Amino acid sequence: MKNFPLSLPVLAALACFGLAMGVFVWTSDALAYAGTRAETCNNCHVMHPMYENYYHAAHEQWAECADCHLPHENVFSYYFEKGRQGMHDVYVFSTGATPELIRANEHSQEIIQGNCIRCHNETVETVMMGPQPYDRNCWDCHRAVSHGERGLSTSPYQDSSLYPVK
Amino acid sequence: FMKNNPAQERALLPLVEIAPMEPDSAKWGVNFPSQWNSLQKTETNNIDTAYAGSSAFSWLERDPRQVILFAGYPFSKDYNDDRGHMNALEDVRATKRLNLNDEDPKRTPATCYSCKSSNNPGLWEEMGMAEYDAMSFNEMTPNINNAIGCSNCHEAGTMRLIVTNPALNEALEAQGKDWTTFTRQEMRTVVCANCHVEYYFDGPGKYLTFPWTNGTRVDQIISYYEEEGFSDWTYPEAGTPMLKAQHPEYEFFTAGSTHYNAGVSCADCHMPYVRDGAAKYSSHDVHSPLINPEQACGQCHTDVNYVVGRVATIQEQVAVTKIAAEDALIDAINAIQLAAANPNADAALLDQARALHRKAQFMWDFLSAENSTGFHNPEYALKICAEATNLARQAQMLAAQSVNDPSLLTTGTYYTTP
Amino acid sequence: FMKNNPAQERALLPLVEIAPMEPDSAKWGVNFPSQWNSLQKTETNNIDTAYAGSSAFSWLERDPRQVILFAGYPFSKDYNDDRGHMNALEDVRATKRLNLNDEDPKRTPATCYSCKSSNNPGLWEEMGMAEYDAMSFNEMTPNINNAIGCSNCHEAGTMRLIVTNPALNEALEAQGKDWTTFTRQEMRTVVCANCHVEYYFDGPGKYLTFPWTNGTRVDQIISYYEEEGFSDWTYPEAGTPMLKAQHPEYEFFTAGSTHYNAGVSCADCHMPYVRDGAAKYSSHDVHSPLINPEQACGQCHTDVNYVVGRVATIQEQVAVTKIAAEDALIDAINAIQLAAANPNADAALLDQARALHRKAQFMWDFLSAENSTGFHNPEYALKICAEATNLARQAQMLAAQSVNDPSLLTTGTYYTTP
Ligand code: HEC
Ligand code: HEC
Ligand code: HEC
Ligand code: HEC
Ligand code: HEC
Ligand code: HEC
Ligand code: HEC
Ligand code: HEC
Ligand code: HEC
Ligand code: HEC
Ligand code: HEC
Ligand code: HEC
Ligand code: HEC
Ligand code: HEC
Ligand SMILES: [Ca+2]
Ligand SMILES: [Ca+2]
Repeated sequence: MKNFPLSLPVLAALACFGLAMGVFVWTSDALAYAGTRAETCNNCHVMHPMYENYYHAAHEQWAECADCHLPHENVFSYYFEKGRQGMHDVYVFSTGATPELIRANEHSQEIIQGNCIRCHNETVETVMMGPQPYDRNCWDCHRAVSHGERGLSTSPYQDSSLYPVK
Repeated sequence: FMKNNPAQERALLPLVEIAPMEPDSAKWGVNFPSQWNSLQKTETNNIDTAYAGSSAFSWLERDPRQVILFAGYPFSKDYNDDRGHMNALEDVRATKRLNLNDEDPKRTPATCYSCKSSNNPGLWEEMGMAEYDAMSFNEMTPNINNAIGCSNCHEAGTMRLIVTNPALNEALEAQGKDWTTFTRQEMRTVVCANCHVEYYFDGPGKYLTFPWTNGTRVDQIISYYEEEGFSDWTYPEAGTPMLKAQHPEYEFFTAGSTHYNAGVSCADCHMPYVRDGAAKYSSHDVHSPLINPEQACGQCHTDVNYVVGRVATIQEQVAVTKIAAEDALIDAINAIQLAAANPNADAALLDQARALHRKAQFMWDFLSAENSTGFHNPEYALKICAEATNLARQAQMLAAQSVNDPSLLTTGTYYTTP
Repeated sequence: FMKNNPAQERALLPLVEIAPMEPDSAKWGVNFPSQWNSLQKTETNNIDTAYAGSSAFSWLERDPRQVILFAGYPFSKDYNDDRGHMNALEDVRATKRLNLNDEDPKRTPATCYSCKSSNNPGLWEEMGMAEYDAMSFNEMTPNINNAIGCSNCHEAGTMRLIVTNPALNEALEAQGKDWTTFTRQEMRTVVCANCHVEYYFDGPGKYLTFPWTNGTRVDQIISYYEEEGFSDWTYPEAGTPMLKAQHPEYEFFTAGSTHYNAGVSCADCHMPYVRDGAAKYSSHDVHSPLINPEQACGQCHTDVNYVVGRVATIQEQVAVTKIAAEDALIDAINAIQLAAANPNADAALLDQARALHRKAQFMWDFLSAENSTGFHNPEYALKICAEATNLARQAQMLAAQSVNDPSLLTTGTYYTTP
């Protein structure tokens, strides 16, 4: 392969595709998915309970979803994981295979744990005791920290002011 | 609740208007197909769990001690596990506990339909509960053609949860409670108390009554029955005036259980929200939550395997302790029977023995007839069981004293007598 | 744990180097002032809770039934509630349970110091536990000059949690367990099992032994003692070979409790993290979590009032059921004593009565000596209690049968005898 044959039809096709993508991205606000706003995650209504509970919990003013749910070692792992997770979420959502209970898998638990420590390093330095493996999650104790009183409630009456429980 | 909560406004206007107390659930189902579809599933459910589930397995076969414990009472003939709501009518008509001889003063009254049909709210409204209850089961049968349905729990039109059973209304009133002021979350428990409660038939009119005047704890219910001088039957050859307990889920659960104190309701576990495409609705397919723990428990507990494991641990311990109480009761019954057969028995001591037998067996039954094998309130279950065993042993001892014969003290009679 | 976990690296280098098994906690405290300061607080704590707390109130005064239950054994002379770790030495030296007459074959052995001092790890290393235990309490006293401290739980240098008591190591080995492979979270419970466990002194060398070969459930421990033919004392006038249970918190908590199954450790509740400026550290001020429930329960349970209320509900039910078991035991003891005094008693039946008395009382004691009034494992507590009561009543019945005398069946003797 010495000369890359850029024929006109190919170029035109690429241009059209680029334009189509551009329009798609512009009209659908898809670029938002490259950002970090919590509201973006909430675009999916299946994320709504998490959003509601997050919004009413302690971190609303400090952290976005991505601050906890994406790795922050470097920019590559950040965007790689963002792409991977995003594709997964979209795939599952659009194929209608959304499970009854959405739960963080082990891989994302590791990511979240890393982020807790990233922000709270100073606080937990003494008890983390350096690189010693920490065999439980921060939210085993701080059960309310991310998504409300009892872990993640997906039942509407518990997170909606429309339905006061008592 | 009624007073505090406005009728819900719905995005979709109802397709059809539903008459007040409409007995036919299919009509309501036009407006609410998800709820109606899920309710219909209760008819064919038959998955079993370790200690319960939806098949009508026989308790008398599973635990033959109960044949002895209920001797002389219809429950010794036929006692099955409960099935889904849509089977209520079929099952009440099929049970061998019925006495359909209308000439017999012990004929089964219409009252037995009280918790089995969506026709009831309309009938009670029409004729009043006293009149309803005074009829015989046979006489009532033609009026009853729907199993449990929407009208047992909901007000047509507003769809609010309501107390439909006059006996519940009266029992709450007797305690100075007004259910129309309850919160929505409270109603999600109280609506089950229309039926899942201990009851008795008061007087010759067989008036449906919940024995709650002194409170809903087991000792308060016993004290109520003492005051009323009520008994369900007399134990053959022992002469004990017995009490039968029936499905006191409500009384059990609300007696300071972990979940009740935490504000959890019956509907949270037995009618969890499920998804139908985008919308959520309460599953009306009511059954053991162990069949769908992801939905029933997972909304609150992130580790579903863990909580299901806990249920097993709790139920195992309760089941073992319950059997020990039954063995003690059977020993006591044998002793009392022997003493009663002895003409020289000290009547006062023997009566004391009977009083303890009555109390012990009601306590055991309160726990046993409660359908969660203790899970609804584990500490209460075990505490009651400990007390029932203690009292049963004391009953046995009193029987032996009444005839001055220590040979009545044999234990483990269930295993040794043929 | 040791095998899986690298030694800790710390941001701050230690200020001083600590000798292995250093008994003086103050020296460790130079490096870790927060931990040391909080440990020292255990010396002066004296807030009480409904059923426990940090004052040394007398159980024998609070519940005089126990004077009867421990008759003939030193526990009937002096038995107080436990206090904080820094008092261990003072309290073991002050108790009237000691027998300091070295000529007496029943003299108190050095083994009683095993769980009271940070000198032990060094002494055991130096002389071996067999030699340590063979000495008398008196003889050991000069070697012991520190209460419980860092060296009882930590490895100097790395600060890792370790098993320091050879008896625990041996008991785990007997079950085929290797603590060095445990996770950190497991160690946060196991480190308490150095002391908060049932134990006995094996043979004339008074060798400290945990009776776990068959397992750590109460029936497995009883079966172990049966096999060993061990007994702590003989009940006066009844002749029952008795067993005394002591603080089996570890066995109790790990027997499938809610919290243990959920992966919660002793340290989570009794040594919650507290803040020192920005950083947090484990509070070494170990006491009842009801004194600081905000910290002890609040991170996991956001509604602290609710969980504290639950503890009260659970403890109340356990306390009542426990007293009922004690009453049954006292009735049994009276009956056995009367039967034993009767020369015509059927020896076989009487021995059966004693066997049940032995078992029933150990079960009750297992729950009673466990210091949480059931909270560590409510269902287990109540199940054991129910069984103890049942067995005690059966013991009484057998005693009556052995002399063919129903007058031994009197109940409530605790209330009627002077
Ligand atoms: C403060 C950190 C934090 C923030 C901010 C945060 N989360 Fe989470 N998230 C967590 C933790 C912790 C878990 C629990 C993981 C587990 O249970 O193993 C979790 C779990 C989840 C889960 C899986 C549910 C489950 O039970 O495992 C979803 C979905 C989720 N988060 C979405 C979101 C969304 C959407 C946002 C923003 C609106 C968000 N999170 C913000 C910490 C956070
Ligand atoms: C297109 C709709 C959609 C959007 C937008 C969305 N999610 Fe999800 N998410 C889903 C679905 C569907 C699942 C269930 C996937 C599964 O369980 O396999 C899910 C699962 C998850 C989980 C649990 C599974 C895991 O990976 O651990 C987390 C955490 C999560 N989402 C976080 C987020 C965050 C953070 C955002 C915003 C950056 C977000 N989601 C945006 C649909 C979406
Ligand atoms: C983006 C940074 C960031 C991440 C990631 C993060 N936090 Fe925080 N967190 C904060 C800040 C900022 C505060 C408020 C200031 C403070 O108290 O330190 C806070 C507050 C808290 C508090 C005190 C408030 C409360 O609810 O009691 C806890 C506990 C806590 N975080 C735990 C966690 C845990 C557990 C995680 C991981 C699941 C986590 N944090 C992830 C930044 C973060
Ligand atoms: C915290 C969850 C929870 C709550 C709240 C609850 N239950 Fe249950 N219920 C269970 C569990 C778990 C079982 C045991 C099922 C089994 O053994 O298969 C059960 C069993 C039952 C059964 C027997 C089911 C069968 O399969 O036969 C009935 C009837 C019942 N409950 C009614 C009620 C009523 C009425 C209330 C309210 C007064 C209530 N429950 C509250 C969890 C709950
Ligand atoms: C109108 C009376 C009535 C009401 C109201 C009622 N039940 Fe029932 N329930 C019954 C009867 C009767 C049965 C047994 C039917 C049978 O065995 O045929 C039953 C059976 C059950 C079963 C056993 C199902 C199975 O598959 O084993 C559960 C669980 C149950 N009910 C829970 C509830 C709960 C929760 C509520 C309130 C939301 C409730 N019930 C309200 C009368 C009622
Ligand atoms: C206060 C309401 C109420 C009344 C009155 C009532 N039941 Fe029920 N019945 C229930 C409930 C709730 C269940 C499901 C729980 C259970 O089986 O323990 C049930 C279950 C049953 C079952 C199915 C399970 C079994 O026991 O075999 C039969 C049959 C039955 N009832 C017959 C009767 C008869 C006969 C009468 C009259 C003597 C009667 N019921 C009166 C509420 C009631
Ligand atoms: C055993 C009692 C019972 C029966 C029978 C019953 N319901 Fe319900 N229903 C409930 C409870 C409990 C709720 C939850 C109400 C709440 O959360 O306020 C509910 C909720 C509803 C709702 C509100 C939306 C939702 O799903 O939460 C509708 C609509 C409804 N039921 C329709 C029906 C229809 C139609 C029928 C008959 C086909 C029916 N119900 C039979 C107990 C019952
Ligand atoms: C609406 C919320 C909710 C639902 C639904 C729920 N629980 Fe719970 N559960 C709680 C709360 C609150 C507690 C109290 C402990 C706490 O605060 O963490 C609890 C405690 C428990 C405990 C510990 C109590 C004990 O005695 O060991 C178990 C086990 C448990 N739940 C099992 C279940 C099971 C099984 C189900 C489903 C059948 C269920 N729960 C449904 C809220 C709920
Ligand atoms: C889930 C929390 C929790 C766990 C885990 C726990 N405890 Fe406790 N503990 C309590 C509570 C609550 C009490 C009751 C305190 C009271 O009555 O004042 C208690 C009481 C005690 C007491 C008596 C305290 C006193 O004031 O005298 C001791 C000793 C004790 N626990 C040791 C242990 C040991 C050892 C373990 C592990 C094997 C353990 N605990 C695990 C909560 C816990
Ligand atoms: C070296 C032996 C030893 C170890 C290890 C040990 N304890 Fe203790 N503990 C004792 C003794 C001895 C006492 C009673 C001291 C007294 O009464 O003077 C005690 C008392 C207590 C008390 C009662 C305090 C009070 O104020 O009433 C609690 C709670 C307790 N320990 C919990 C724990 C926990 C949790 C652990 C593990 C993290 C632990 N202990 C480890 C020996 C030990
Ligand atoms: C296996 C460890 C262990 C051994 C061996 C041991 N103890 Fe203890 N001791 C404890 C623990 C743990 C406590 C705190 C829990 C309690 O009091 O129940 C305690 C508490 C005490 C107390 C304070 C509470 C009370 O009972 O008045 C005294 C005094 C005491 N022990 C004396 C002794 C004597 C005397 C011996 C020898 C016969 C002995 N101990 C052997 C672990 C042990
Ligand atoms: C009764 C047992 C016990 C005693 C005595 C004890 N510790 Fe600890 N210590 C623990 C436990 C349990 C932990 C929690 C370890 C973990 O989470 O891995 C701990 C943790 C620590 C840590 C790690 C940081 C932290 O706060 O969690 C340090 C440092 C420490 N202890 C120092 C000391 C010093 C210094 C002493 C003596 C003054 C001492 N300990 C006495 C049981 C004990
Ligand atoms: C064993 C239970 C436990 C675990 C695991 C745990 N924490 Fe905590 N944490 C606590 C307790 C208890 C406090 C409260 C200290 C206080 O308020 O005095 C706390 C306090 C904090 C605070 C300060 C909160 C405030 O109000 O300012 C932060 C931040 C925090 N933890 C983060 C974490 C992180 C990050 C992890 C995981 C590395 C973690 N925790 C793991 C129990 C735990
Ligand atoms: C490290 C986390 C953690 C700590 C610390 C903790 N708990 Fe829990 N607790 C749990 C978990 C997990 C459950 C099981 C139910 C659930 O999943 O919510 C539970 C259940 C309970 C229950 C319901 C069990 C029952 O039998 O009713 C009570 C009550 C309770 N805890 C009280 C306490 C009290 C009191 C404390 C403090 C002394 C405490 N807990 C400390 C995690 C914890
Ligand atoms: Ca059933
Ligand atoms: Ca104490």
